[in-house]
Amino acid sequence: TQMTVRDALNSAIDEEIQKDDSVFVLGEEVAEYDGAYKVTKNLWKKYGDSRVIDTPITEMGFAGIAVGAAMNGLKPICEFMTFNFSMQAIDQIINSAAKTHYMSAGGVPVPIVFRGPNGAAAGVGAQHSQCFGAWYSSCPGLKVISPYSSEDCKGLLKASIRDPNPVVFLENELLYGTAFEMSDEALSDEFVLPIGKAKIEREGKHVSLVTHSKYVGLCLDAAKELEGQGVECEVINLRTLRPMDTQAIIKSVMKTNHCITVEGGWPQCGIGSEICATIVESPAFNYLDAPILRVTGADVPMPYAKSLEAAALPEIQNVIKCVKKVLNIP
Amino acid sequence: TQMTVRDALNSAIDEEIQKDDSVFVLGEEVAEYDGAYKVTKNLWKKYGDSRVIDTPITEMGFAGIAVGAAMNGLKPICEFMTFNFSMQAIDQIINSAAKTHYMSAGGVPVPIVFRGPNGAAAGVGAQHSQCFGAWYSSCPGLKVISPYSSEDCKGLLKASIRDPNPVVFLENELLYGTAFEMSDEALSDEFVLPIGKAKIEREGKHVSLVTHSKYVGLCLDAAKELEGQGVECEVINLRTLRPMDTQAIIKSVMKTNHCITVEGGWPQCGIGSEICATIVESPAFNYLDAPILRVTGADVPMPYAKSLEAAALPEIQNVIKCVKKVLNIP
Amino acid sequence: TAASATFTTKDFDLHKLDMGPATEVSTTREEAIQFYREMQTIRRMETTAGNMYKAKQVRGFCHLYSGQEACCVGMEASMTPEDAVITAYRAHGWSYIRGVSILGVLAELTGKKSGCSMGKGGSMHMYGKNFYGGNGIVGAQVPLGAGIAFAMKYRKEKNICVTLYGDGAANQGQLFETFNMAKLWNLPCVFVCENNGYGMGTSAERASASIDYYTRGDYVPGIKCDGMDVLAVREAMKFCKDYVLKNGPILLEVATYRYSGHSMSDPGTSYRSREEVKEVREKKDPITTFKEKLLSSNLATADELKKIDTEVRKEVEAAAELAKNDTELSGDYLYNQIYNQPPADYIVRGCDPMTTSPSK
Amino acid sequence: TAASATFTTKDFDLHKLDMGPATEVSTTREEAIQFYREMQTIRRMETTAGNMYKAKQVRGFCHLYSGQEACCVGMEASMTPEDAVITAYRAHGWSYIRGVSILGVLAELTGKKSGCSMGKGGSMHMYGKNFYGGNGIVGAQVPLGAGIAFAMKYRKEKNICVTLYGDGAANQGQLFETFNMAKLWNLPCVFVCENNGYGMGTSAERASASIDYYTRGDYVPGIKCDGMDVLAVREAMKFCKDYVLKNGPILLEVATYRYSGHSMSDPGTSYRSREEVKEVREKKDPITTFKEKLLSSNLATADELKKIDTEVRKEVEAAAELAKNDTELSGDYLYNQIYNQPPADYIVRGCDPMTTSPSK
Ligand SMILES: Cc1ncc(C[n+]2csc(CCOP(=O)(O)OP(=O)(O)O)c2C)c(N)n1
Ligand SMILES: Cc1ncc(C[n+]2csc(CCOP(=O)(O)OP(=O)(O)O)c2C)c(N)n1
Ligand SMILES: [Mg+2]
Ligand SMILES: [Mg+2]
Repeated sequence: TQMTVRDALNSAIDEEIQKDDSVFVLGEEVAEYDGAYKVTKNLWKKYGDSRVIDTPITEMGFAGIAVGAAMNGLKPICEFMTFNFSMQAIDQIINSAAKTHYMSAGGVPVPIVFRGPNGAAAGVGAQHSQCFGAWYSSCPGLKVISPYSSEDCKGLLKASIRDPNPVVFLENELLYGTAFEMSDEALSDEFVLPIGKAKIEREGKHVSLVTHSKYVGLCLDAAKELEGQGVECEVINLRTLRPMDTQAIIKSVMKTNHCITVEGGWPQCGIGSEICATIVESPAFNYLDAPILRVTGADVPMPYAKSLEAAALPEIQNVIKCVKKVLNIP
Repeated sequence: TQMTVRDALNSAIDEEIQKDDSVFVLGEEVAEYDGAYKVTKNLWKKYGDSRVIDTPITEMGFAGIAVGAAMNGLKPICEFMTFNFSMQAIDQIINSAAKTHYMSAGGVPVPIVFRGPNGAAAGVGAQHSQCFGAWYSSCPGLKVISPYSSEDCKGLLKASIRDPNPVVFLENELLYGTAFEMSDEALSDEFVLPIGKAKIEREGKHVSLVTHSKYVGLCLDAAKELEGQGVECEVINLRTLRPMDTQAIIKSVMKTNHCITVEGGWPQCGIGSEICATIVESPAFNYLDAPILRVTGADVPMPYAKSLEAAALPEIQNVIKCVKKVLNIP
Repeated sequence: TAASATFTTKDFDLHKLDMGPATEVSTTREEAIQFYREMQTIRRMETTAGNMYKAKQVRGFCHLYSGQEACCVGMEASMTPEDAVITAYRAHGWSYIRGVSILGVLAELTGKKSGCSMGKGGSMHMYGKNFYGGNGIVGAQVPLGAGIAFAMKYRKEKNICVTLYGDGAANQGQLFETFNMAKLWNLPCVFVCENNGYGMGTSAERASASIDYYTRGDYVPGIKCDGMDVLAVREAMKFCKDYVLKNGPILLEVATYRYSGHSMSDPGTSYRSREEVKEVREKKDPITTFKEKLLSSNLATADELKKIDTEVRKEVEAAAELAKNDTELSGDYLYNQIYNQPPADYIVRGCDPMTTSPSK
Repeated sequence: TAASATFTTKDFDLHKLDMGPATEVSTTREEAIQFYREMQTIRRMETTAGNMYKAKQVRGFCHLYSGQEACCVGMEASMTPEDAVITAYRAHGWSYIRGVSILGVLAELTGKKSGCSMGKGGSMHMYGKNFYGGNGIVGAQVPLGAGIAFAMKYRKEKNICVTLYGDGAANQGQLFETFNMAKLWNLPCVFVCENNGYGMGTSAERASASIDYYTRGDYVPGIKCDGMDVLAVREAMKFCKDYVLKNGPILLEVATYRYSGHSMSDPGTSYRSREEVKEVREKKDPITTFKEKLLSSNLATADELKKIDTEVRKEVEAAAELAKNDTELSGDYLYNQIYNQPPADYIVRGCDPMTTSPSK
């Protein structure tokens, strides 16, 4: 069966609301409007005001209310219309959600999911295109998910809602309408995927492409193109950014001896930087036959104009160029 | 002459207020109370209400007001009592200050300095001990400074105030009372240091210790201890985190063939990760005789108790252990 | 035709004020015709922008100002070019009235070189002289506006900053932080709530525990005025400017309406009835009602107004054509303007380590 | 001695309420003695904490509650253990009154194992049953408190959350965002402004354009009460609990005073006069004034109270001794409790790549 990312997310929320009385959704336009990007479509009609709640445009306030509700035993799913707006609430996410279990020596758990679209969409300019993968994943106490496919989205969102910790769940608007194959297993309402485990999307022996979110698709496309030139790429879909599945990365690099990281966020202190440092500190360092190269968003605020925007985001050519460089293919 | 970091910062602000009518300070307790950590001591008495301004405890609001004032031609110095509270204002720093010059195609410059203590102090717990070096330095449009000594502080804060861009200036509370030697040049009210240039604090040929802020001192101490064992460390004080002086790092590593990064922030997507990735992508990669290792804050929220806190922050032994490891010294 | 005429506006609601703006308002033929032309230009520009969007010449967000024209036109009439304005992402009308050309607006929407931000900003990020944008983050422009006013007061200029936000934004915490400091420091700031009844798909009363936005500054005095009546808006802003220069901040709520959906992806029909929109269009439209006033008072003739309509249409069409065919900047331009006066050796990284560029 | 007595409190100021709490308040001998003991215990505990700080047994921040005892004691008296409380960093008194032992407080301050957060939290981060801390970020606890109340309402429990903040915090934007949602959703939340006159070194009127904190919820009704009178506070909270369970949020301002500096590094004398502090201590002290009431009404004898004082002193001294000599957790304990139910294979990185630990 084919299912869009949007529907996969929707069914994950639907099933968990159905299953667990303490699960509810809140956020701007999530109820009567069916969600700005329709991820919560029909849920308000189905479950009503008590489970699907429209909030005013006050991120700091409603994120804090959601965290308080989690402290008192509920399991909120807090939608940010986009993660750009989570900056207004980031103190509540970091200081109230992520740190409280530790500060209270385990006394106050905070089971909550913050979710919404992250990173660049199309033509929305500098303030609406930021990737928060690196920031959130730097913070202990949080779990951070960055899914790619419909299966990822369903299995990991359900796991996140069930997780007894604060989870930041970074979706990608540009994928909402994309349909992916769903296994029968994935269609079940008991389907969950393990948080903290990467997925080898494609096996290969020449180079490891380590990536997350939408850029998994880019890497798969690049891999296909490179296949024609005799290069077999191994594509690793990180799925979880914290805790990161470093073993999967290390194992792959020890096999391929080459690594390229691919992400949409800014380069400095990004996910690619972290992967590079992790590999270098690991046994895989001695297996490297070439430097690890980072494909990232350009180091600029996102411009609006189409051609500038395109140049500010990774394209297949960036990946291919890097692969060829490390494999010494002219 | 000896001067404390606090006095160096104070004189930088004092001289720039004196020199330029458009410079003013605002923040909580900066005026009548002389600053929570006394960095703005006497300035309100000297310059009065119009230049040194106490604000209510409303970071998002006053940071936004400061940015607006900068857009309209003033040069605000916006103090956060600590950078932990800048999280409440981070949207204004990133979305209003850092991105506007670009979004307006150069039409609206934002000359502002955000300053205050960053990172762990002593015994202040998880919410008051975060290092924001990695987050801010990831964002194009900002300049990010993390000074160590009194000369750094004076020269770089003056440069920051004069800079026609938004600057995040990350001080360290634990250094405020530390006295450093000041050259005659540094005592002059025309002393500025270049933003974007690292300083070799100590030359050495066996290993490069790349670090910033308080941890420059730790590295110098470690270097001293290692000297006795025949190891010559080169200590690089980054001074600026964005734009980072990658050339200085690369040059040093090509000389020493070994590198350790040292910082107080969390490991994941930290400054150390960035330095590692930068080196690996550079010509210095082929000069590496051992993996680059990161010394960082532990990957935990900061605990309060003394011994736990100590274990959560880099100590000389962490640096020495890493140096010995990469140099293969038993 | 008459040289001038006097009208009576609806009553103004007042909060912590003994006296409000005059309800007897007069205008000259010249001014009235200018208002008409400006409102028509904005309406036509927005309609065109919407069409260009549908033709895929505009990307991303596109928040149209249609229905709200009397707000910006009326306020601008009581300001000088040295006064400042900052608003949210619904910025086209304000950009135009603040001096950005129609081409400057439309070419920004098409992402072209003649755009007022050269295509870097897009729909939400337009700027001009003493016009500070365009801000995509709901509420964020409000402290910025107070800061702009702060700088005016700091330099002892006798100007004001008009700081606009929507009914949805009116609940944002940073507004209340800003009201407090603006009052403590007596900043020459007019906070304007453009209440168009909805924040995206949420009606004012579903988002706000109090929809008396003009009272929500608490200790900041407030006025509510009919935002569909350009003369009432002009008069209210005249009062406000005078007030803030003497007393510090004031809050002005202008009751208005948006005809289109929130942005282009919103049909704007699920959370309000078509009848509601239709009724406003028929009975309260700022342009139609003003036109009727002009005709009934003999300030202008039907032919004159028709001529203006034609001129405006041509002007906007010409600008749209240029905006469509203008060059889009590309290449190295991506890397410029990150910093103001960047260091000479500043090299920017592109999407891979081999792609780098100097930056201007 | 008398079994009970009745007193008249100062008038309550009301905002958007027709009726307020009763000003005729009575108490039993038993309750009165309990209040006295609780207030004395907190006072003694805080004095001891201050001394331990000076003896360098406590690190970092240490915000004492001395002067404010009647607030937490009076409010707790009108609540049940199933009601919840959340406050800011000035949390020792509240921790105690919510059931944390004196040792639990003092050992947290010394960073030891018997601390209520086992030394991980410190002065600002103490927690207990239905007591959600202790929060170091000014204002952040306010939405959290509304969220706690939200969960109560969601589960249809008939309980309330008392959400405290200071006069300095009262300007924070997130409070206003929270008031709005609390009112829209009728959350059973009592927002309490403990107005002690200062936020660090800034007096209320220098920080707030309106110091009528009980009115600053605008559409949220408010009460102001004498926070130095434990019976007035008890009565006010009784009214508030009843009100919010029926009507949704209310705002209670308690006028109080802090004797010490803001935290230990602040002598607390640069921004207010010694006379001011002295006068409050002499004329309005919550313990002394209550003691006088007990004696004059014959609810207790001087000897009885003296005996309580001695018992309290001993109890606190014993706890302090234990807190000083208790073990400090170290080693692997650093790595535990990052996650609730961490994955079995979760390994935490220490300060270098060779230092790692499993996590429980
Ligand atoms: C902080 C933030 N949250 C959410 C959004 C998404 N958003 C954009 S406009 C809008 C509605 C704002 O409504 P209102 O303030 O009434 O302005 P109007 O669109 O009616 O002009 C929302 C929710 C945003 N841009 N910024
Ligand atoms: C967001 C934030 N800004 C600043 C601080 C520093 N700070 C801690 S307490 C305080 C004063 C708060 O005063 P008030 O709310 O009146 O509470 P009180 O200390 O009087 O109990 C300040 C400025 C902080 N902890 N958090
Ligand atoms: Mg609106
Ligand atoms: Mg106070």
